Amino acid sequence: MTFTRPSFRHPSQPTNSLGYSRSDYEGTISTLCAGCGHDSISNAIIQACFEIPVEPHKVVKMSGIGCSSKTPAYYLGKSHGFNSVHGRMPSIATGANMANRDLIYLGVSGDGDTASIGMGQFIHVLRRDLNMTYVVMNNGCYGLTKGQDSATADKGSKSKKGAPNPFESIDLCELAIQLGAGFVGRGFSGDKQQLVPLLKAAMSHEGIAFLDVISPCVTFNNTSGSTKSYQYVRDHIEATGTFDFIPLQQEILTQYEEGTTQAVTMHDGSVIYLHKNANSPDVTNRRKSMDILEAEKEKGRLLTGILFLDPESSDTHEILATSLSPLNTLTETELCPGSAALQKINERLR
Amino acid sequence: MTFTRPSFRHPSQPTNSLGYSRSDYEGTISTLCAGCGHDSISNAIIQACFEIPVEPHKVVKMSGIGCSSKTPAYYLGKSHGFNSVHGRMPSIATGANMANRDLIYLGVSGDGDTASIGMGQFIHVLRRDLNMTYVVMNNGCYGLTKGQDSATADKGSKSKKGAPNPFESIDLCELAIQLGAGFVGRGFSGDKQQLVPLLKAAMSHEGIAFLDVISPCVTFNNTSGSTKSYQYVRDHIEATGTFDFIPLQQEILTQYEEGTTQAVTMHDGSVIYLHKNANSPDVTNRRKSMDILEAEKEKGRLLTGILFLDPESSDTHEILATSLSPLNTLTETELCPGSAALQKINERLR
Amino acid sequence: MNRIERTNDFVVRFANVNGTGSASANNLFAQAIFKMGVPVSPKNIFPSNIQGLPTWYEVRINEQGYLGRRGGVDLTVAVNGQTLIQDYNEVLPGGYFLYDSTKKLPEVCRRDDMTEIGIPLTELCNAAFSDPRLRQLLKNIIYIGALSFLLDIDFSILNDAIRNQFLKKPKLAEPNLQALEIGFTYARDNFPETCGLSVHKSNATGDAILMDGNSALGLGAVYAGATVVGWYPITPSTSVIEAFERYANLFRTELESGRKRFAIIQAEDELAAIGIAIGAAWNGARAFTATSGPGVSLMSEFLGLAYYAEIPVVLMDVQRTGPSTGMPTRTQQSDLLATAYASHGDTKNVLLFPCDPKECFDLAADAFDLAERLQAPVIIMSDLDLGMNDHISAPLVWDDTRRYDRGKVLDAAALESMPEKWGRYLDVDGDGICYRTYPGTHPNKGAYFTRGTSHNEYSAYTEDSGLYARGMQRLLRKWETAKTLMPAPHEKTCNPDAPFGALFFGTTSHAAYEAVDALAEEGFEINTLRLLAFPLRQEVIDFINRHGQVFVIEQNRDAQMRMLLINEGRFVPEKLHSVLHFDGMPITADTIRRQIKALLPQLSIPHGQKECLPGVTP
Amino acid sequence: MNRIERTNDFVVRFANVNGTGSASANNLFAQAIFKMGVPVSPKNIFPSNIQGLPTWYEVRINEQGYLGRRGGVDLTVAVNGQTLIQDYNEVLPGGYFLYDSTKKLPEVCRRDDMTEIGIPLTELCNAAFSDPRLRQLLKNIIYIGALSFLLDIDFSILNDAIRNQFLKKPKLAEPNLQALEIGFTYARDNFPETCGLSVHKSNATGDAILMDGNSALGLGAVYAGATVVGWYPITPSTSVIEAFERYANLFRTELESGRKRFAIIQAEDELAAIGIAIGAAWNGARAFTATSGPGVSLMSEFLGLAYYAEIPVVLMDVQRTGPSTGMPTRTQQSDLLATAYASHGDTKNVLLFPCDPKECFDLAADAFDLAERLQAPVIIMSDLDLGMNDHISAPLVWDDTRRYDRGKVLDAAALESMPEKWGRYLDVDGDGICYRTYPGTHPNKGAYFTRGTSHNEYSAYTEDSGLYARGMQRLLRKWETAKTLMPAPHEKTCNPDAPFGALFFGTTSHAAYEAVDALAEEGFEINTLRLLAFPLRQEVIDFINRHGQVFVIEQNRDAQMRMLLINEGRFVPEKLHSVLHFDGMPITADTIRRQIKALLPQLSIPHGQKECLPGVTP
Ligand SMILES: Cc1ncc(C[n+]2csc(CCOP(=O)(O)OP(=O)(O)O)c2C)c(N)n1
Ligand SMILES: Cc1ncc(C[n+]2csc(CCOP(=O)(O)OP(=O)(O)O)c2C)c(N)n1
Ligand code: SF4
Ligand code: SF4
Ligand SMILES: [Mg+2]
Ligand SMILES: [Mg+2]
Repeated sequence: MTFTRPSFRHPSQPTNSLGYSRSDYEGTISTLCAGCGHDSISNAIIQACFEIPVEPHKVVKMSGIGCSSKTPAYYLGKSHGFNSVHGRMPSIATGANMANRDLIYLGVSGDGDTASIGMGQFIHVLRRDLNMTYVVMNNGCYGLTKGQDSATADKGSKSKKGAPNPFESIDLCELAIQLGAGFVGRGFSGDKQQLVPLLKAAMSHEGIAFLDVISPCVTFNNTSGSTKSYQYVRDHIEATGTFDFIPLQQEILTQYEEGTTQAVTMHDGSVIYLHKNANSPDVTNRRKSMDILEAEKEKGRLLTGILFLDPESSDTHEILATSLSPLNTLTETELCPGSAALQKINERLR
Repeated sequence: MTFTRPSFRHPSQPTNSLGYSRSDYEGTISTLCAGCGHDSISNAIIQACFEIPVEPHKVVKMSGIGCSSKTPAYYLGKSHGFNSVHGRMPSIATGANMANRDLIYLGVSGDGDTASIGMGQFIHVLRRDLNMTYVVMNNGCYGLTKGQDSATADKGSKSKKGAPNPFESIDLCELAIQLGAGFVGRGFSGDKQQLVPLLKAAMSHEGIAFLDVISPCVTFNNTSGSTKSYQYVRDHIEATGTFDFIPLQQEILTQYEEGTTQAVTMHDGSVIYLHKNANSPDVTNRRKSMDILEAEKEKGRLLTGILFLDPESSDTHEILATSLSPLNTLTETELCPGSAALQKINERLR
Repeated sequence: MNRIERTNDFVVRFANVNGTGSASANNLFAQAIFKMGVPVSPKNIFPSNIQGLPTWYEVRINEQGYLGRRGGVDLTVAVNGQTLIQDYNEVLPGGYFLYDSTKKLPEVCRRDDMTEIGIPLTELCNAAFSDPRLRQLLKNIIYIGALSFLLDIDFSILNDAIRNQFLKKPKLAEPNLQALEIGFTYARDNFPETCGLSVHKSNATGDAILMDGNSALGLGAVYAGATVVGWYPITPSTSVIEAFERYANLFRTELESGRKRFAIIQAEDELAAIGIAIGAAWNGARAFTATSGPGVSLMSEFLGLAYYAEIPVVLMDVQRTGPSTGMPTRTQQSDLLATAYASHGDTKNVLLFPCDPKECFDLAADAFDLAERLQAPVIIMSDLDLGMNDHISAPLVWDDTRRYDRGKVLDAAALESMPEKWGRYLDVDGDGICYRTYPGTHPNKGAYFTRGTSHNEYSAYTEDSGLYARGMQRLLRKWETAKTLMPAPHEKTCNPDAPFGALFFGTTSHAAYEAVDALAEEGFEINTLRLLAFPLRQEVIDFINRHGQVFVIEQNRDAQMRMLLINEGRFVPEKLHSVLHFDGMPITADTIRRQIKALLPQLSIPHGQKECLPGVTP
Repeated sequence: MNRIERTNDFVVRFANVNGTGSASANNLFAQAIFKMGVPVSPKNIFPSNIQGLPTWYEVRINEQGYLGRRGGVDLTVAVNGQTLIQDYNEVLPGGYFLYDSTKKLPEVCRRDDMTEIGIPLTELCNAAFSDPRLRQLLKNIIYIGALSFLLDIDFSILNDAIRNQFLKKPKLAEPNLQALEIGFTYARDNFPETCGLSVHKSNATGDAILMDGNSALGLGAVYAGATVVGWYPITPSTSVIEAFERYANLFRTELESGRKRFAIIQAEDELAAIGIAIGAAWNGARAFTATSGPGVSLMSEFLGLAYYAEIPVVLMDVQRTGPSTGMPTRTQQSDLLATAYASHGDTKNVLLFPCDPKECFDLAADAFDLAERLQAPVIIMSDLDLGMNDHISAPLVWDDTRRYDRGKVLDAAALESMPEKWGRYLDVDGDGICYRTYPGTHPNKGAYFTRGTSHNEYSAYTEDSGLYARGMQRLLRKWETAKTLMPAPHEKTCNPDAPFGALFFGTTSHAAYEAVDALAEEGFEINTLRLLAFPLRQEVIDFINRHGQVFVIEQNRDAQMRMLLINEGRFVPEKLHSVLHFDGMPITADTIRRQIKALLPQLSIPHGQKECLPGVTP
């Protein structure tokens, strides 16, 4: 059954190749604090989905619990969403994805939601290489419960609550690379220029694509002592290199010079052009990617951009060799063995 | 109050410097399968505790659920033990340790218990650097529930159940190093020569000491296709280098040649001598340790021995600056502010 | 000595060491009896370890078809040195004790009220076979051979069974057949006329099948069209998933591509397992998980989400002995409260109680229909006894005209043609059940944001007290609807005027029916109701109201079903009398009979009904 | 227009936007009333977000000391544009509506049955102050100043309170004082004789304190000697831990070293949080955790372990509105089943129900004694209303001669002198409570292996049915002992012959007492019992048995307490009548009164007691 494309209710608004305008990717009004980094990420998601472009209703939004996990209400109002329980988004995403491999899965979570209560599910959704984009809106604190340190808070960094955090911080990107995620990137809510293409590239990756997006909490963790504040991130940010993401449908207009640009073709045929300069690390080698992250950390720099990329990665459906038809479309005919088969089973049990 | 040392019920048995014989470190008879690697680890624990030596009743044994987690009943019968619930040993250990910093905490777990259901607790007990020795008896499968693949089963490896494991395996040692554990080692249940000193060194480390001990499950995962079988491990094992562990009380008898031996002094004053040969990697550098692990893996080798060692690490009590007196010894006098203080509080609330 | 002499009505117990291959030999024994047409009920009593500990296999043979545990042993086959003395002492007076006489019985074993049958199993075995691995296995086959003679079991059935078993490796069949023969011959030559127990061919089993409950649950889920499974290994539920996988591989592998029409995810823990099932169910696949005690506790938060966000997830709880890790390889019916009212806050879940493999199959299929119809979690309450033991059962039946009831789901066309704005939680029909949509259905209609937070009828977040309360009240309305959809209880009326009723469910039923029959023979008439579901259908309420006194028979310490009954049915507690058994072994008819008889004298019988009860002085 | 004219008995509601600093201004208001000796009961009604959404602060002022929510608003201070119209409409006829008249009221706001008091807050504020951050805060202070005039609140008290607040930064006090003045002056100049509500000095508060329940719980734990805390942030329980930390830092920092005599671990989740508490309690420290709804669900497996392995852990459950994530910033009493019977298998836990800060303090202290005496989890059931709002309460009292009851613990000397073999689970005293030891106590005595698996009296693993069952029965014996140790309920007898009783607990109590008083004035005499603990003491059973009909008043949908009562007390369900309220707002006296009155006509009064009930026709 086909349906009419959305009518152009805002004739002045530009539309993408699917005929949707940007507002078709918006959600309800945010109830987050004014200036919260999460809102910028929501905007980047809207922009990325508009630009790729995806059909809004083909996206499934999922989240856990937290300020960050509320955001799916603020983008993609035409998509189904699932705001689950704290730290358990990955399992919901796994089930949803198993039920219908044809939709696009976009999960968002917080650093508390992922690095503390959700650590087990996070690691295991990576391990099973679920075909989804997993975004952590990382503010180094528990926003919704009023600012406690999270496990990604840097050692010694100070939130509004005061005392410097005495515990080592967990680098989710490094963890993800080590555990074999095929696409790992880091962005900054304040850098839309980089974030939108990062999101687009992540969403085109088959298998798990993990994005750690530093997202300052203006209410509880934007102090001068915080390493997750706007100021700190702006002062310490460093990119692995710039890149262009060219979706499959799009014509490649620019010619890149050999040697300075590495083209990585994704499963779906889209291409990521990694532009290299003298210092650009190779982001398609796992061991190097991990080491570079560590090296930059030692220098006190926060590395962003695509941190690791393995276009060869698989996904859970391939690993399990499930049917190419979405499982939720199968009916009695395909699923039920019927009474004759049951008779035979009875026979064998007599 | 002092008590008499254990009487020499077995006059023929040699005793250690505390006057205990080896049998004082034994437990009840094992109910594991004959030949199970876990039993060898139990024996190594008995040997290590006898040799260090520790007072048996000063050790607290903890575990989760699984064949591996049953073992605390089979060693150190004079020690208190806590067989908790599946995957949650680290939290029990944390609480117990907080209550009494003066005892020695030895936790054992299985690869299912740690790398699946217990992943969150595992990572967070590392992060808080609890002063304990954490041993995973790693057989790549769920022994007690009859042989399902665990998350440490190598990709492609085959248990008795049949099909090759399609998922990436998790390397707990690499994870531990990345997350900042101060002592990380790997042993093999079949190599007591290496395992006993590893355990001794781990137990002398202040803060978390993690040991991944490959421990074949003879019943479900000792097949020719398994990378956790006796045969496979024997064929692929590689050590970072040999070392001697010299407890504080012990006189240093050997002289080591400069350059070939690196002496690492632990918090408690004991010393680990790392013997180097041409290929020995430096195990006191985190980045290198991680990279070497990856490199050996690429070569198809299983690296054992001390994989990483940071004698400078802290522990949870130091991080929290808790009293040097065990908290469980404090009484009303030290704990209860009394009625006068309460009067003042009342005043302030009027 | 009064030798027990019985045909088709006795209990044999095998005492083995686990991990020695005894299971398949003992299974062969039970199968053979079943194939002779005699009802048989084997119970595997195994330790929570893998190898080297005592394990028992208790087989009740009963032509009348009483399938509950009977209690007491008429013939023990003792091949475990660790428990030899205990096994020796537990044989009933007049019974038989078959042991490996390669080693002499210990001194303390000196009973003269039963018959010892010493067969030198090890000796015979070692003499005939040289491969040590084979020896261990074949020793078990030798005693089966001996039993064949002692109990008159049709030797050809055993022969055929072994041939069948090794159809693909006929070479391996040979030594097994030889071992059978050795046992048979030895017994014939040395113990003629020794054993008063015997099995005679019968057709009491009719067209019944012999199957374990977990296989039936797994198969039921295949027939029900379940496609997504999240699970985590735990005894005794693991084999539900194994069965699902086995049957799904068989029936759901695409011919050409070899691809699977199902996805089984071994999760990292139970929280993830049910999360996976919930995510899939939300996205329009039929999905389930299976677990046992500790897993139920861990799933409780997610069950609350599924209740409140109204997601049709199916959970199979194969109960074991609690609390905590408890006795993982023993049975109990003690997760009723933990499931019925799972999670914090006000929650209520549908429970289904199968009592045999056919019901496992049927209720598994029904569970998915009910869950989708009710948009709510549905929990099948099996237990270790039902799940992991073979049970005689009516054959499985599937009606090929049956269609899955996917409940109130709007497709694109329906959305397109809706005049009003659709609301996920709008109670359009007044039955408390609303219309849902699957993700991706329509480009601009029917999307909503599912949440465990308080929501209005359009699934938008609200903190409005009134809206919240209205939603909670609607869920109560749905609960009322659920009552009407539950499978009906099975009632047996012994005497319509009898003042006594007995209510039970699940695996307690077999022993309960037997006890009630026995009591009837003693003159105590009791009508019975076998409950199949919670919440309670009107028939259940009527049954209890109709009887002056009702025995509630269950396998837990705290009378959990009685609590559910009182709370949901608002009965006078005094009239509900608990018959409880909770030691981890399946309940026996005798336990029930004795407890009821002990209760009877204290019960005041409503006026005018006393005459039904000979010999009872109220 | 009938202007409401009242002294020391009215309700003021502030409508603000959260995150704008209104909380401290509104708090100043409540404090001032309290300092005038007039009982005050503020309720913060806040959204589950951080900034920018509507929040209300409702203050009931009542000289008689009725502290429950009353319902209805006499004076609204409306400074939130988003809810202005709603706020406008909700003022009671005859009431007052103070708003920021910088902007005109919308057209739809045209009531003539109440008094509008327009004060140009923004204008006044902007005129006086230039710092934009300060402006936002001081706008709130301006309306407090205005209220001071309108309600006759002692200006000096407000002045002093502000001075006190800024003791360390007197510079900051200045603009605040100025803002107060501005408001006061404006109201005086423009609205003389406008407001019929007023506060008069009183000494109705006596020596009472004003405190929130969570602070009292935290302080109680400090006094009780708790040293180890595992926790995970969750509203509304987080401030229990914050309070514990604040007080512990104050009282438990070693002078010289600066080291702490406590350890607080912010865990990775609730499973770890309670695991930490259990590990510490097992190792001889007093330990606890605090959580709310979802956390309770997640802790359920570990609670089962603590029940079965008998570990004295204290859990503080500050309940919020369920199910699932529900309404995290609303109150409810709906975790009773989830806690009382937490976890799979047969389990029962002790619950304590504080109703005010003093009881929070006392029961927190008692909880540790009880847990260690009973070697069992003890769960304190508070709720958001009690925990996060300030309440008037009797002052806190500590008896310096009180010694911690550490329960049955054997030290080295005791172990040394024991004649028999010690067994961890031997019921030496017959009360179901056994003797335990801490790790490291003695070189060769008293060690044991704690486990959640079935165990014998010596804590060795067993699968013996009899041993298992015996252990479970002993736990029931312990449960009987627990009943005798529970804090006694509070009974108020209105008329010893009255056929009606009311039973309630926790925060429901204030409204219940008020409702009962009101009903008494109408001639319906109801005796009351305020429950403090589960399991039920004999007094509770007697109370219910003594009354023909008992109203069970609770704040949940499913009548969870009623279920506990019936199950544990075995009462006739018909005599227990539920009065339920579950919309997330604290229950009001009026709700209770109306529900009881609606029930009364249907109740059959036991013969001979009818005369107590004027006007009721049964
Ligand atoms: C099981 C459970 N525990 C605790 C909470 C309370 N809680 C809500 S949000 C949150 C943390 C959020 O932190 P993060 O994930 O970093 O999100 P942020 O608000 O910082 O975006 C917590 C602990 C909960 N809702 N559920
Ligand atoms: C909550 C919970 N889930 C599942 C189980 C069942 N279970 C017992 S042991 C085990 C796995 C053990 O595997 P591992 O930790 O690797 O130990 P091994 O037996 O291999 O030594 C599982 C899943 C349980 N006891 N509790
Ligand atoms: S509290 Fe922090 S994370 Fe939450 S909405 Fe406000 S700024 Fe964002
Ligand atoms: S099953 Fe495997 S892990 Fe368990 S005891 Fe046997 S050999 Fe060891
Ligand atoms: Mg955060
Ligand atoms: Mg294992």
